[in-house]
Parts: sequence; C-alpha cells; structure tokens
Amino acid sequence: MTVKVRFFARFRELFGTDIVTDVQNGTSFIDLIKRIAGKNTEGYAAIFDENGSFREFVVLMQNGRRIDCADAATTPVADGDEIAVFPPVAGG
Amino acid sequence: MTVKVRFFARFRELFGTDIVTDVQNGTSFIDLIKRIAGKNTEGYAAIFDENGSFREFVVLMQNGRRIDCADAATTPVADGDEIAVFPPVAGG
Amino acid sequence: MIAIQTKDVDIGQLINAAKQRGTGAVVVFDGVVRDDDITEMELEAYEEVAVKELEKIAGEAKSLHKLLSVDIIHRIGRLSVGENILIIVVSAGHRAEAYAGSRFIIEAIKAGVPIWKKELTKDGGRWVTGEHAHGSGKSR
Amino acid sequence: MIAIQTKDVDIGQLINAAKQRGTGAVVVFDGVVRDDDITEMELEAYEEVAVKELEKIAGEAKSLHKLLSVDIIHRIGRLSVGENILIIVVSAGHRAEAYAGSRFIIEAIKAGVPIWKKELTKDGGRWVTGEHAHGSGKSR
Repeated sequence: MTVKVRFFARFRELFGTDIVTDVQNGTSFIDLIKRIAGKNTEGYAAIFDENGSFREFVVLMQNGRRIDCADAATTPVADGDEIAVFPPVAGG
Repeated sequence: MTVKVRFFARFRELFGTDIVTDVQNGTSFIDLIKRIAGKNTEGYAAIFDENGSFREFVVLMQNGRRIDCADAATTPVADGDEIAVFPPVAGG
Repeated sequence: MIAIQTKDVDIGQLINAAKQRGTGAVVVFDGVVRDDDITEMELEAYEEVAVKELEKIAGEAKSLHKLLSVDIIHRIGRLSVGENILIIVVSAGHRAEAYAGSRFIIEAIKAGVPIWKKELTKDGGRWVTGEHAHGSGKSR
Repeated sequence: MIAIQTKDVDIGQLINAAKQRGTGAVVVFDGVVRDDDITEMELEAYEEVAVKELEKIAGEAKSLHKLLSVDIIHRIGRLSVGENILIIVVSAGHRAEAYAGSRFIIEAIKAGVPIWKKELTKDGGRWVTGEHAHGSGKSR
C-alpha cells in the first residue's frame, strides 16, 4: 500500500516533502518515519532523541488530524494516508 | 467683566450656546449659571435639583478644565472665562 | 493624526502610515453607527477641549503601552447607519501592547472626552446617555 | 473570507464588508513583518489543513464572542519588512465582543495552525520558534 509523507519548515529543508512511499500492511507511524528519516543523519537527530523516541516538540498528523506522538508506535498507517511531520508552528 | 458660557448637547438645545454675558466681580459659578438657566424652567430643572444644587451628572468646565460641582458655589468666575456646562459625555 | 472632523478617513492609509520602524502589530478600532431603529446619528463635540483630551489620551497610551504610533479620528455632524464614528489606529512591536493600547484609548474616550451623540429616529431624537452617566464634575 | 494566500488584501474593503446589520464595532488586527535585523521573511503553510483550522477558529470565535463577521487572511511566501502577514477583521454589536473575538482568533492561530516563518538575514536564515514550542502532538 502507498502513503504520502509531508514534511514542513525545517524538516522539509532536511527531507524534502510529498514523499510517496510503499509500506507494508501494519507498519506503524514511528517505523515509517524512522525509515525515511534514517536517510539523513542530521534530519534523524532533529526528529528523534537518543532513545529513538519523537522529540517532545514534534507534531504528527494523519490526514489533517493531530495524533499523539506517544501513540505513533502503536498506530498503523493506512493505505492512502497523508502523514505530516513538522516542528512547532509559528504562524500569526 | 465678561464671560462666555457654552452649553452642549441637551443643554445647548435648551439654552443655546456661546452666551456672552456681563457679570459682577465675585459672582460664583453657580450664581452665574442659575441666572442664565432661570430664563427657561425646563432647562433649569435639567441642571438643578429641588434644592438648587447641580444635578449629580452635570459637568462644569472653566477654560477647558473640569471643576467640581461642589466647588461651584465658592469658585468665582474671572473676566474672560469660558465656562462650559454639559450632560454626561457619550463619545466613542 | 488626532482630529475631530466631519469627514471620513482612509483607514488603509492610516494603517500604512502607522507602520513605523519596529512595528509588528497594528490594531484598528472602528466604531460604527449601529442600526438601533435610528435614521441617523448627530454628533457634537466641545472641539478645542476634546482635541486636547484626545492628544493627552494618545500620549498616555503611548507611554503606558509602548505604542509606536497613535491615530484617533472622531467624527462629528450627521452620520448614517454603518458610517464610521471613531477610528483608532495604533502600532506596537507586539500584539499584546497594540491590543491593550487600543482598548485603553477607547475606554478613556468613553469615560471623559466631551463628545455627545443624538440618535435621530422617525419620532424625533434621543441623546445617548453614555456609559459613565455620573458626570459629578470630577476630573479624570 | 478565510484564506491563505501570497497576495495582500485591501483592509479598507474588508472593513466595509464587515459592517453587517447590527455592527457597532469593527476590530482589525494586522500582523506585520518586523525589522528584527532581517532582510525578508519566508512563510510556509500546510495549506489545506491550515485553512480548515482557520475556518474552525473563525466559527468558534463567532459563537463564543457573538461576532457578526470574521475575515482571516494569512499570507505565505516571501514578505518584506512592513508587509502584512496576517489580517483579522471582526465585527460585532459592541466593542467588548469585537476586541475579545479578535484576540481569541490571533491566540488560537499562534497556538496551533500549521504555519511557519523563517527570518531571512544577511547570514542565511532562522526558523522562528513560535510561542508554543511544545508540539507534543496533542490536539487543541
């Protein structure tokens, strides 16, 4: 199945954006993002801490809805998902 | 000596405005205004209560500075004064 | 620009002029003639005194709330429903100052500047009471 | 009008359009690129999501603060010092509602709408941290 991963702001500069990728059924959020982020050491360290957990400030969205980083290890992505990963917002 | 009395809003409608009048030396604010207001029964009742005191809401100014109605009986007007008498403000 | 005048102003121009060096936020308050069953509104001011008081309020707002610029235009004369009565434009480095400064100015105007409003209706007119109905002669 | 766009808007026109029946006060917030030793600012949004969140915020502000109209225009792309970043125009029957509604909207935008700013300087650029630096993934 296929999902699209969108990075924004600093993360976009590190990884690019609109990354369409094939994933196996049952792949969790954190595994998917680790796989993509693993291609860039600086980028990986921007998103994950030494224990491989999401850094506190990272925001995740699944189809426009925020999901808790704590749930990312247990939540599987679904076919056609748009997943967004971004640093704290600073609009306004 | 000569003073100018300016009425505003409802009081202007009752008395007119920019009333230039001769006054004797030592005339107090309240006496001056009573003399002018006395020419119009409805107007007099709008400014003074049954005891001849200024109604609570009446504002007095001498040359652009507010003066306390309580002081009006003891404060004499001075030659060339511009005295303003008006109801509560409602700008904005 | 601090003024009491019959004519309207171009708010867009005021906003552009308010963008002084260091500006991060502009807040505009625009008080409008509301259609409370009226045909028109008639405004009257003790002009010389009102302008001086508006200038004093602008100065206080600037120093209290670190405003970079203040414009206050209060209109007088006959105004129709929907027309601007009072326009306040302030700029500041940050939004908290801009909002607080704008609010300070409108409250000070309502409390003490010698301006009056008469609502004209089909049956005649009524003077607006104001929000601070006890004049009491005390200075601000 | 709720929009995320590169082009500027005519605030005067928005104010006129905001004067719906019953309007007694219009409050405008205009967030401006401040000259913090920067050459330009670059803004980026997760557009589809940000527009939906702005619409949600506008709806909440209307019902919480009895607003008659709400416009929110957030610009993206490259903006120079002094240019408008965010324009919020609200109208209400009375000033207290208009100020409170305007403030509610800007705070909600700062807290959660997916928009980012990069300050471009002579030496490169820096992403603005935002005021709510703990993303934590919690929904509003």
